[in-house]
Amino acid sequence: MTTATTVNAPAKKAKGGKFNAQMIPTIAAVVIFILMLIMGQVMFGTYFRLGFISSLFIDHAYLIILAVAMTLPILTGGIDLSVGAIVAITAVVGMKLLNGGAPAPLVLVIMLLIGAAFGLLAGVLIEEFNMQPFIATLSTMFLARGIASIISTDSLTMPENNGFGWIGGEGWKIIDNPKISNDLSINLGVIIAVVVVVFGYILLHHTRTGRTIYAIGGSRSSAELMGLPVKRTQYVIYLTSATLAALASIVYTANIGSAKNTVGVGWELDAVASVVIGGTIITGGFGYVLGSVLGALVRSILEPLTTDFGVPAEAVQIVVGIMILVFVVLQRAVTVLQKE
Amino acid sequence: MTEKQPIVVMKGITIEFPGVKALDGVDLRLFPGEVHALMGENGAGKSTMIKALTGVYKIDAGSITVDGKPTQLNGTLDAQNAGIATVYQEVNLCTNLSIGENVMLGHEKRGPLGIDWRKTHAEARKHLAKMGLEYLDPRAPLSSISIAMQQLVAIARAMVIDAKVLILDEPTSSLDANEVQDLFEIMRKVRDSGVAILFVSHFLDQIYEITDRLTILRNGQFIKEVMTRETPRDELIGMMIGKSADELSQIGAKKARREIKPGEKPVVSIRQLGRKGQIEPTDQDVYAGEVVGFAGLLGSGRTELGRLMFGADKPDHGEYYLNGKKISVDSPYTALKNKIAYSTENRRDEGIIGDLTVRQNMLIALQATRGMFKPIPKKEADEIVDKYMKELNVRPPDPNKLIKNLSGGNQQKVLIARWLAVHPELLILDEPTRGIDIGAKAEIQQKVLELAAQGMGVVFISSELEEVVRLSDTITVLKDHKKIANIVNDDTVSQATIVETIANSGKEA
Amino acid sequence: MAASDKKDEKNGLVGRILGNNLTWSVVALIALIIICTIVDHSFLKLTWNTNTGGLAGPLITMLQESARYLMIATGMTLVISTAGIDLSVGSVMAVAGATSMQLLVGGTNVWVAILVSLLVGLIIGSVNGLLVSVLGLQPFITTLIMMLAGRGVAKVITSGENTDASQVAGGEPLRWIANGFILGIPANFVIALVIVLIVGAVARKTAMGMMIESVGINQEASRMTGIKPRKILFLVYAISGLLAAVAGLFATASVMRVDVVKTGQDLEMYAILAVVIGGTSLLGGKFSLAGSALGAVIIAMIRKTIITLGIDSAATPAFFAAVVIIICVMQAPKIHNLSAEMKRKRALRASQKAVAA
Amino acid sequence: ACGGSSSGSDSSSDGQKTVGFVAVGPEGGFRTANENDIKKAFKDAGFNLVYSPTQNNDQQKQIQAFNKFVNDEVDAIILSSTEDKGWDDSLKKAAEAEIPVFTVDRNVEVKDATAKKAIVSHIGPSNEWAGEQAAERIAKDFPNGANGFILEGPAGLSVVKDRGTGWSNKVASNIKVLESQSANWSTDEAKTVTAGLLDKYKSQNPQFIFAQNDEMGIGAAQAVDAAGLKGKVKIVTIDGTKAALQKVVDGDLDFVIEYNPIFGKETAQAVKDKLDGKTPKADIQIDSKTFDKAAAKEALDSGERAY
Ligand SMILES: Nc1ncnc2c1ncn2[C@@H]1O[C@H](COP(=O)(O)OP(=O)(O)OP(=O)(O)O)[C@@H](O)[C@H]1O
Ligand SMILES: Nc1ncnc2c1ncn2[C@@H]1O[C@H](COP(=O)(O)OP(=O)(O)OP(=O)(O)O)[C@@H](O)[C@H]1O
Ligand SMILES: [Mg+2]
Ligand SMILES: [Mg+2]
Repeated sequence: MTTATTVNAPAKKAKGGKFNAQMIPTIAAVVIFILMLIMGQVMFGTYFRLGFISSLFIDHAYLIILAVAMTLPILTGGIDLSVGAIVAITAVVGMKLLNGGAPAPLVLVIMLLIGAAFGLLAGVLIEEFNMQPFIATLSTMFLARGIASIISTDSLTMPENNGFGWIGGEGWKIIDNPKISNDLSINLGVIIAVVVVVFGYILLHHTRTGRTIYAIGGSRSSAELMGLPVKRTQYVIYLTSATLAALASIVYTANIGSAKNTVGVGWELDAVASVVIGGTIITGGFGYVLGSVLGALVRSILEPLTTDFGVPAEAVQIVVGIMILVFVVLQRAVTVLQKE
Repeated sequence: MTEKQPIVVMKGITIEFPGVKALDGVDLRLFPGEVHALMGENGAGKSTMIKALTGVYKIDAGSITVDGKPTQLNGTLDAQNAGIATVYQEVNLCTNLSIGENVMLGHEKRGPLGIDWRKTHAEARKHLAKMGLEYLDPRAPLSSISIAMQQLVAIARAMVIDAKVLILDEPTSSLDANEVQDLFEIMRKVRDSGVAILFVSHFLDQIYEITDRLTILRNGQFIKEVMTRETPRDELIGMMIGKSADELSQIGAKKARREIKPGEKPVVSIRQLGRKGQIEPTDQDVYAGEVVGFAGLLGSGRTELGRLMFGADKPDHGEYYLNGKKISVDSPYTALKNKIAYSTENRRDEGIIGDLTVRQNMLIALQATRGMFKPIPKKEADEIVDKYMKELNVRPPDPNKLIKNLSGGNQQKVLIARWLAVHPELLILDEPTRGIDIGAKAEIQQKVLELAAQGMGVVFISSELEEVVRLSDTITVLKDHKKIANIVNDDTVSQATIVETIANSGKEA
Repeated sequence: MAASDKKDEKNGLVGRILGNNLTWSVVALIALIIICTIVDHSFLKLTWNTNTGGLAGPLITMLQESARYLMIATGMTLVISTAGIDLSVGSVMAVAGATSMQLLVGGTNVWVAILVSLLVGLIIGSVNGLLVSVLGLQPFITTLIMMLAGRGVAKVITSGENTDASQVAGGEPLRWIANGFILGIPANFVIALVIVLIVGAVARKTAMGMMIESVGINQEASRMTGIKPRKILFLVYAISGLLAAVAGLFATASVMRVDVVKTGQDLEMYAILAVVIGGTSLLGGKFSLAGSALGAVIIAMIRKTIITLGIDSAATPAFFAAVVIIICVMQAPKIHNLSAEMKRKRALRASQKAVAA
Repeated sequence: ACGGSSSGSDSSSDGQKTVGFVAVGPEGGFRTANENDIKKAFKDAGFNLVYSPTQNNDQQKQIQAFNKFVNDEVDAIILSSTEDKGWDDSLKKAAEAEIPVFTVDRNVEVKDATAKKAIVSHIGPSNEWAGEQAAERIAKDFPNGANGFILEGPAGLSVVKDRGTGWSNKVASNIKVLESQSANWSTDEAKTVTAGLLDKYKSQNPQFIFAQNDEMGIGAAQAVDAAGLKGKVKIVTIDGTKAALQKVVDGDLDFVIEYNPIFGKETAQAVKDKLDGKTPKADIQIDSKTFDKAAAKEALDSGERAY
């Protein structure tokens, strides 16, 4: 019942001519996310628990940030494969510094600067040396991960009283029930993620830089001929995505209190999956930050569902793959139907 | 009388591409309050000159002075900042964005919270209205309007910056007469406000109507700068093509009428062929050796009908007969298999395959009909390429150049060669003469007549009523995605007849 | 920028050689070999190994390893040429390897096992092809899904084990494919080379290559010329799957053991790098199989160099990145046009002075 | 003792007890054997085991799974962690929810006092011990000293470090490691790496290879064989899979140190004890064996090896 009404609504609107067809995939993501929650709740009874919701956000604040970061390059038809590795290198350096007694604010700044440095490098490779974003960021990914391992392959923990951990940690209990599974809590990491989302939204929809990003995604050569600052925008994109990756690193390490060179392997792909599930087209030009956030949530809820359904271990990846596929196919179908 | 000071002076501009000197020491002066035309054949270097002035290409020699200051232009942004606004020959907008945004990109109105969309769209509406496009919704996606309208949007965009220099590279090639008049109206207004306008067009009538001064290029060389009203037409043509105008005798050739004998079967005949939202079910016959012209206003559905007959869009209604036999045409492949070819009006997106060579572009359709694993023998391929390079006078005459590096007109010739190579029984030409210089246009028109004389059925779609009337045996008139008349083109028919037909049916409906 | 298209031809032959992407790849390859030879003086030495009946030496093991890269890079080249990408090749290697090992252990005839593995690769490739061509899904995301799911399929096939077929009696032919020698040269390298040549010949002697490029350059225009883009897209993904299966056989037969997690891991990235080093643009269009083959050998050589230099395993990704960045930067038009650009600037200054005077 | 009656009656009050298993995932060799054994043991013991694997050894997905189990209010959590640090917050939550946690295979390091309380027992063999055994074996094989290589797992995993630490603790001074290279746990890569190392250090007459797992040892053995050095280069590996034991019997490998994955029963027992109100031992060390040729043959012939 619910399905029918929610899916029909946009279609009706579309006939009115006002509705923007580009938003359909994103709306599909919202609907499916809600359906998945409902399904989880009905079958297993734990998905509406405040504790579940809280940890969905707290544990995935980093992924939400990465998804926003990844949205920028993907909107231009590029990609940033280095985000996972940047999380690793900034985390390792950050922990090293903290253990060396550096004050937390300084550490935060240095971590962000390291991220920015890799973004700048990617930007230079892409804009000055005509490397394709895929290859340029693949290179910076190898580079960042390599340097991270050179610095340390140890599992590093934060020292006590570091002035850093409060970013993650338990945060605040908004609703404190006797049972932890009914507590609604939030931590600074989640707030940072929300701020990043708002930042991404404003950047993309209310600044000229943001509109240039969409224009580049539509046609780079047209954007250039229109006299838009394409080159500068490209730098902004890769600088932003890398810096946000560093921010994700801060949130993540603060949350678990330790770091390591192997952190973040494959996260770039999770981020890409989130962005795509959220309705952004991988070839650029169409998409929304809010979609990516939903994509990240959908992506995050896949694992609990496979666990609860008792999917055999060997098949988990297949099932996760198929679920993403179903998503993409569904979106495609909706888009095609819309066009007709 | 005080001599006006030029706002732009380009001196000795030279630009080289691998193997071609596209420009060789060309001079150009633009004066405020004047419309200046760059004249020359296809490939003469007009667009290249414009791109030098807008910072798209870096110049290899020469100097550019804007407002008396020597200027280095390292990109379009520099040009824009120097007060130069440009509408390029190919539409360069972003189809993924809304119409209004395309107009305002980079100049959005800002409020305290970043871009203020309400104001921005209002501003866009204002600029669109200047172009007579007040009925467009600035929030609608650009992809929802036709290329011609996109061209107008691009011009609206150029008006957004307070330009000292406005460059229009062939803005009229896809506009109909009314729209051209509207455009000229605006150009005059802009000119009178003291802006220097650089204008390119292959229509001499338009040149004489709107321009004050001409610079003539030939083969990348500067020929002469003259005042328009002091230069008679044939002298101008002579300077452009380096031959006297008499030699262009074939201009104005008129088709010898092809009488359809009673009982004769058409090559192609469609019955109630249509597609929802694009073209209403339509009947149409094309006989061997007949030229059928499609006439209609912009957006009347001529292209849609052509595409449907080629299977570029799948028809959802009606039947298709080839030489009396029922066939099904649901893809370009099946159309080509049935010897039906279609040359698109959207050369850049649906025509050329930019990174392939001229030779490959010519052969690819023939190859596709033969199948992937039956390559055309080298000898045969050489012959075909040789033949059409010569016959259509493609320049530069090097089949191994990438087609994207050819000038627009020459790309068009290569595309026509591509379709001729498959020896179609029905050839649908959608705006084949758009953006083509007078010489080449005559050549193409001549070619159409020749093909018909050899027995090919031709559908000729053009926004220039003049050539439709001159070349066609019958004229199909479309309006609002519907065929409204089938006119046998005898001596009583003139452009006025067609215009009237369109207007009248509007009243009835 | 369009200006970057403007290569300088005045420099003639030297300019053309310097401007050629392949040149820099060859230079990189030679440089790596020189570095290795400096560190290990016997790097270039070839000896005859009576034990295996073939040549032996660092270069030979390098060629042996390069065989699998050759295979996936070839498939990847065709896919990339259509403006697509195939991220699933590594997983397909694992699936094909798992299939063959599992079948061998189950007592299947070795030739049947080989054929079935190839078929499995072809099928996965075809599924990619169908999703991309018929459903019109984006290649990146489609093959990303297949990369995830493929690994899972490999695990399902072996029930999560690393199936070992080294004890199976009938596995000799498969073992030979990966470890044997033909006229002293590693058999897998010879086989890979032959396959590359066949693919190259088919692509260039028929119209396949041109049609693939055409679809990659402008799909809609290609459709309008009567090419069936769907067929072409399907074809390239199917080929890529099949060749990845061959690579999977090379990788598993080498040790007669599949490792469900490690076999083919990250190799899609290596394949893409090989293709790009070889001069094929990720944006699609013109492709160079020879370039990709060279790229594949370079990848193998980089890995060999890492071992030879004894680079700390922690530092290997960084070294890898450094080499790739250097190669790609050297290929950049900006570098090629450096001298021409300087000449242009000088001429421009001169002419401006003349104007001023 | 006052917990009274048998565990069966206890759990029957609201049906089965649910245990969450935060696992690594089926990655072949040790891991698959280990996790299958645990799953089977808990099933046999009448538990409802909810299994949640991660990907790419990603700790983040494990943390997510752990927190989910806390929210699901399972009766106990088994944690087979990919990393030994970073669990404080999650364990604190478990402590607050009074869910007992049992770490298996890898122990975790906890600073926080509340978090520490959540962990009831650790069950598993010792990686350091295994590394020590390798060093001792090489010392025994080459009392007069020797040169050789170490093949490591991916840089940064704590197993790799622990096995390395064990080796360093016990390695004899006359044993010289020419080079340590990572072969990423992979047979195939180990073969390539070993072939390269054998080429490079030909002049220094390498005599041993310590491969940190069976997979890599098997690959190394093939490279050694191809170089015609079978028997001359002694290979020691850790894990003890059947394939590796077979290679010991065949003479391809010299010595295999078991890293015993079979401790499902012990784990299930510990969980049961805890839920029954007993206090299981805090550190339940699982014994592992070592196999030379004779022992390997015996073990294989007995047909009892599960993996
Ligand atoms: N990027 C390029 N690379 C190589 N050659 C080029 C390039 N752009 C243009 N040319 C060549 O430069 C010459 C001038 O082209 P240009 O586009 O300026 O002609 P045009 O006068 O605008 O012609 P048209 O009327 O057809 O638009 C042509 O010979 C063309 O082939
Ligand atoms: N005035 C208009 N308002 C809205 N949409 C229009 C208008 N004119 C054209 N279009 C769009 O363009 C399409 C018509 O295509 P097109 O303009 O190519 O037809 P045509 O008759 O071939 O004209 P031409 O070839 O001169 O552009 C219509 O489907 C419609 O979507
Ligand atoms: Mg032009
Ligand atoms: Mg049209």
